[in-house]
Amino acid sequence: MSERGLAARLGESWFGTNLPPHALSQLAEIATLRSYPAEATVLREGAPTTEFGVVLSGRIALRTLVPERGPVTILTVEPGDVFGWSALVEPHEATSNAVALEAAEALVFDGPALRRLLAADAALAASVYPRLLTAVARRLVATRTQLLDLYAGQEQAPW
Amino acid sequence: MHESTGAGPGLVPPAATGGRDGEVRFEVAELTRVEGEGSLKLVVRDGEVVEAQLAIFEAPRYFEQLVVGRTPDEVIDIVARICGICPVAYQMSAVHAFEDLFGVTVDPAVRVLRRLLYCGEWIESHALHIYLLHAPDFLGYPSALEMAADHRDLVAQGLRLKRLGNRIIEVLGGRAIHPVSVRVGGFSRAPRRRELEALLPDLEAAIPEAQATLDWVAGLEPPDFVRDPLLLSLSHPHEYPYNDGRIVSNDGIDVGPDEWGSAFHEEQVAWSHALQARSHSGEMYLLGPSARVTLSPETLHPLAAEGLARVGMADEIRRNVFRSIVARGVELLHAIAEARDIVAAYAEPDVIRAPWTPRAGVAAWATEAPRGLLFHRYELDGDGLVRHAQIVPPTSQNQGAIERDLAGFAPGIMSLPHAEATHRFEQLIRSYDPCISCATHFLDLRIEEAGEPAP
Amino acid sequence: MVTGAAEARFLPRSQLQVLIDLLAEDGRRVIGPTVADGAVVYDEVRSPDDLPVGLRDEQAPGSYRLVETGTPRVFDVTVGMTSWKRYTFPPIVPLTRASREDGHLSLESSAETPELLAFLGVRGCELAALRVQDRVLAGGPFVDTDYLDRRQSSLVVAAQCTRAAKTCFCTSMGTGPEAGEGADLVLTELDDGFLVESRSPMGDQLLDRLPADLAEPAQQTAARLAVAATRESIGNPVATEGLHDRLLDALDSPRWQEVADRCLACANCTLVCPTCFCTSVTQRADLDTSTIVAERSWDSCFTAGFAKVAGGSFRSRRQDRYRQWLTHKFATWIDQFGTSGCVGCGRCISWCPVGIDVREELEAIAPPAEGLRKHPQLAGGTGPATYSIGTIRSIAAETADTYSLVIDGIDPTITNGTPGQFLMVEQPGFPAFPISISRYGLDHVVLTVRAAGPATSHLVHSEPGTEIGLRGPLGVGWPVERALGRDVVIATGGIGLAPLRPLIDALVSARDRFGRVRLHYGARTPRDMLYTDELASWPELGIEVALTVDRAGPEWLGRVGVVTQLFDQDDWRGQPAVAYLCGPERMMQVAVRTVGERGIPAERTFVSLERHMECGIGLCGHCQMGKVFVCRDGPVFSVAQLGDALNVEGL
Amino acid sequence: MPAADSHLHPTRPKAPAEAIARPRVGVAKLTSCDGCQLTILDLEDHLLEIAAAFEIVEFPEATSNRSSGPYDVLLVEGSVSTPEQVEWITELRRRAGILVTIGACATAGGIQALRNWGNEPAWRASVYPRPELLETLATSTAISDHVVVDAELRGCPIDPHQLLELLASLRVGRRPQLADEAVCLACKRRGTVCVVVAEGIPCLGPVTQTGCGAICPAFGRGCYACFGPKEQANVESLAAWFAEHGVDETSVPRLFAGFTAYAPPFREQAERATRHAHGQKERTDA
Repeated sequence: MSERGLAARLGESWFGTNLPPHALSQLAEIATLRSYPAEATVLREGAPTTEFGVVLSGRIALRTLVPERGPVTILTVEPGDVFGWSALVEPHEATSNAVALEAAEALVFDGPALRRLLAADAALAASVYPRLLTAVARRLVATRTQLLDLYAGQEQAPW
Repeated sequence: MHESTGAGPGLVPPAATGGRDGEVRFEVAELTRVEGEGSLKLVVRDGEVVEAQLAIFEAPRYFEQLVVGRTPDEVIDIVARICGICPVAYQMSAVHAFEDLFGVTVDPAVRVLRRLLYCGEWIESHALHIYLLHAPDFLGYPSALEMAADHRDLVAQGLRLKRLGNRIIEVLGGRAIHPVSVRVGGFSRAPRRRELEALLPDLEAAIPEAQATLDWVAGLEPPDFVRDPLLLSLSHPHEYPYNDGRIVSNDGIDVGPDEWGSAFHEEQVAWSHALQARSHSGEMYLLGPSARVTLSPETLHPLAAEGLARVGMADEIRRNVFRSIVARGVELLHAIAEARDIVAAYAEPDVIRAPWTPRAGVAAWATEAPRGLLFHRYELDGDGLVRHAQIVPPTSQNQGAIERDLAGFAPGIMSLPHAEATHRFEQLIRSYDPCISCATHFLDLRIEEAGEPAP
Repeated sequence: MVTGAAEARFLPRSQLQVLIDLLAEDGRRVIGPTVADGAVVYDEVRSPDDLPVGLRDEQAPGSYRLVETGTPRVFDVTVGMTSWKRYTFPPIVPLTRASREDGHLSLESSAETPELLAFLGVRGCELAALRVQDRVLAGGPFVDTDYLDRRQSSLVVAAQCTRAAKTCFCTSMGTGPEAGEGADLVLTELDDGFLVESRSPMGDQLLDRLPADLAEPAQQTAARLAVAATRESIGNPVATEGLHDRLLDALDSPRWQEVADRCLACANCTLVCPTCFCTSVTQRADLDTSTIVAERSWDSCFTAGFAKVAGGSFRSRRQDRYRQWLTHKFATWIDQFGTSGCVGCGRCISWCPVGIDVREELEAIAPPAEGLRKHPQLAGGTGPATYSIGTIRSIAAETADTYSLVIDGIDPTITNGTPGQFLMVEQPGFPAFPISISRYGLDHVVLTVRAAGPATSHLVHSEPGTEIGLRGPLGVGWPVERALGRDVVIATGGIGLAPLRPLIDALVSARDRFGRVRLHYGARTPRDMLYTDELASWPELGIEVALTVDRAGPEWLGRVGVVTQLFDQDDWRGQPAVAYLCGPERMMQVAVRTVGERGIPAERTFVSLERHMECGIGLCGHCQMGKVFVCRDGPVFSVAQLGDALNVEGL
Repeated sequence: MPAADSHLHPTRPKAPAEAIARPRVGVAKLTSCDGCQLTILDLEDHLLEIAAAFEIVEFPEATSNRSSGPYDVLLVEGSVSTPEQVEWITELRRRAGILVTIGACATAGGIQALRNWGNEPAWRASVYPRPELLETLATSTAISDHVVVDAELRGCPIDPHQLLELLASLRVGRRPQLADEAVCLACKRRGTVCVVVAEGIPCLGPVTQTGCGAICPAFGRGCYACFGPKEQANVESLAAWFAEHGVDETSVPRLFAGFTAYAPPFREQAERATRHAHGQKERTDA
């Protein structure tokens, strides 16, 4: 697929919205379109994160293995959202397993290459990092809400 | 309590306790149908009683210390908590002691109301003991609840009388247990005339029931156990002893209610750390209904005196402790009849609570709890705060006599099967209506562990 | 109220007995100020000697004393601790009597016919208090019949105040010292007797029977001056101008904490208040529980139990309770009833054990601000003691702790209810509780119940065939009509789907009259989802369903995350849409914000709230939230209606 | 259920008790005056009804029948004040389906908890000839400080009506309806003139949990907190008010050093009182 095509698809994604055209094309230059079959492992917790990705279709689950409970899905990454942000953050190790729950398609960026690109181009960095930060912040907020366990049954109901 | 986990009447079989040749041990690991927790231990060797213990495992509560630094009115609230069965008695001994020291003269109506309050406690306590604690022994039931299956009307009557006693306390003091209205100088509130009048119909109705109760208990067959105990109680020329009178005995003791210390002391006996009351000459006295009925028959209410004459057991009451249930019957009738008279004649007092000013000194007084003479002694400082206290409840004074009677009772029943004999010992103790909760504040928790290794 | 035609008369003090006797002749028990335990207590009066003759009350914050004046005057005392509410709205009233005989349940109202009373010496502020309670308990869509009966059985003889206590501020509240509406006779005490005026036909009749001549002009002037002097002596302690708005804008004032440091949350202020009407119902069962009597007794917004909902008390802090009381009394009461809840009698000041002075607190708390909001008008309904009987037909488990009960044999008014309405469910021996209707059938309804407490557990473990008491349908439900021709967004979590299901049914039944309909549903885990079959079949009926869970095992291939994230996946515009939200309060706060960001206006964003609802009709006060009663004005509200209430802690 | 609200009284989250046909009931006691179990016998008008509805398998004060359990319901009176009682209550907890503690001793440590401020050794020595033989704890504490408690009846003694309500609730397996509000509500419903406001008598009603029926003010005296602190009890404020209004400085803390003295937040106040009393005592011994 042409870079223009990739840039266009990136632009349509949630992550890509509001990124200026030149940023989209610069990113598209180092982007690869990758397909994952269902149950493919995308990231392995603790392993180096070599790639940062934006899901275009399908669903990827972020999982942690709790010995006595088995694998627990903490969050699912839906089309438009990102995975492998640790490729851009020290020490570049995956913070959870990522598994494709169904056949999925994603734009992936080679970690070192993306870092070099952003380091070299302050303008590009200035448009990409806030978007990345937003993505991570949204997860933080979601996780907090989950932590509140709002739907848990109440013990001391008055009736 | 810890050992008493088996079914049955809490007996620990002799095998379980072991015993050397020629020795028989009778133990009741936890006495039932008594207030508080105590155990009986009796060791008979070659026909000789070598050990008779009424052991207590109530934990100590340090009441003499709890009242230190407290005001007289606070003390009245606190000492009530020594015993949930006779809180009024503790309030009465305390309040009279303080008023005596402060030179307070209460309104005559207040004096009468205090007799009424005591009537309430006597009715409640005596009905409780006669019907719920003691009668099952005579009729052969583990408790009044089982007894009710065969004698429902009887138990219902007992509960009615008991309720009446509680209602009197509730009207005067707000609640049956730990009433709130007794204050130095009188009461915190005077009952309205109509409140007391409301009791009158039931009091009237209770008199024949109390008479029936007396006739019934007089008909209960006691074990034959006759002796000549020394008896002690308050005595008053004109009124049956409650809050006022001199401490007298059938061997000539006659001292003021504040002078208990001049005739008696508490002493420590060898086999236990329990302090027991003795006269200075070392005599052990028996207190309670039998003593009062024996020492003050002439001041009984005419109806009670008539009842006592009808059953004609004055002498048996004196000599056979198993007849104490009859003495209680007489006093139950007395208390109901006197309560009836007081209520019928009641006029609201002019001064429900006389003013008073604290004074340093010794406040001492004795009144008649349902179980017998209850002596309080307080040292107060200039602010009227307690600096030292001594409380001598009836059971601590009775305990020596109880243990001596256990020894005296033993030979007569040695021949019985062990369990039966043990049961009889328990019944003997029950007939004194011991209040171990009261005794607690001075009795040792751990006699066994403390003293003798198990033989 | 008819005003009597007769002119003012003069009744010599020596003739006061006659007035008392006349009232008694009419078969009325005369209640008036008497002296007991060092205070004025409203109790039976047989002769003027029973009145506080020659006594004056000295009142101050936390203090009340009677002092001798040596005069023969009887009305020199102002208000005592007790108020007339003790007689019109007694502390404890038997409500319902329930009994079960061979499987059949009967629930009867145990209302008693009240005795005829005459209130002697009712003050201006107290007349106002009676008017306020008339409005609250008998002037709304629902009527407390017990109160109404008692009010109609009582005749009122007012006494205008010729003296004020230091705690009085009736002048600020516009309730005294003159006697306003609601009296039959009005007395004004003079040195040697009373000026008597009639204010009603009953008053006219009494006046005619009194040995009282027409009053001299001098006597009328003396009376007028005496009352005017009282007004002077009080002044205007509380600035009521704009107080409503100033208070509601001060919900975050630091003073709440400061007053909470002194407040004991002992509830005395609310119990001595002549207008406070909060109550609780307790069930008194004998040991064999065949017969249970439900009693209604005075409660207070200062107790913890009062604000209980599943998950504990939502007004746990003293400052929240004090704020609830003060803002209700002086502000939101006006929104609810068109009148202030305070009449300026000063009881809450004198009888506060630590002397908290409401006048000072108001001054410290309230700076100026914006305008009023209106609360919605309601349909009529049912009284607090009237139940119908329903039979549990079947019970099906939805999740580990949640069950759906089919109730039939019910009153048609229940099946005619609207989506979002709820029923009060009564089982003898248990507190009645509210449950929203999760589906309407022709002859039955479905209740989806989470076994969260004893009563709910008992219900879900009942045998089919068991009869239960039902009261309702109650409350204001989902305004389906607002969605006509619009896109619909429904966001809910956990058991919150239950009250929304009838709404979805309604949308499905006329699917073509609405735009796109989306259901965003979140649950704790896949196993905690309700109505899983329907969640699967709704898409075929034109409902777009998006699900998410907080956590899941590997078997779950759906979304994991929070409900609000579901919006992100959706490319809809809010302006033409309407939103219906129901779930844990925290979830709804986030959801409200999210749909707001998407442009759905507050007027078209609807939420359903949970509060401790007891009476279900706005008479018990339990579920009050800011300006609304959740049970009567809700449980469904537009976000515009609630304003900030949703985000203020402890409201 | 007050136990649900107070940090003093941890409760085990339980599924609501299923109603049992005729529950096996036991009554036991630790350190106390017997008054609370006597309250059971004081339900004269209901006693036979109770005996029919419940199988009373252990109640030494009333019956010679004994049982070591298990009990469907166990009522325990008294505070934990000896090492043996610590073991014993743990054992009883194991044998009891529903453990209900009854009375101020069991729920707050009782009046004997006044020893908890380090007075115990001195007191023991002053009462006992051979204190070293006496095995007691230095503290008297609530049962809920040692084991999980399912429900509690406050009071010194407990209130008969609350006891009946408890028994009625056990019959159907619901929670007992026990209000955790201030005494003042009952006092006002009763119509009693407030003794604090009208007579300046110090009364602990505003910070004390209801249940007694507001007896004391009705009898012309101040409440002395038999039922312990209510939730959110603002002791500091009330104590400060008393001090500013004529109650002398040493008496204020003594007000709180009563039958629930060891229940926070009364503790802090009571502490001052016991220090004061202790000082008194030393002067006595000197």
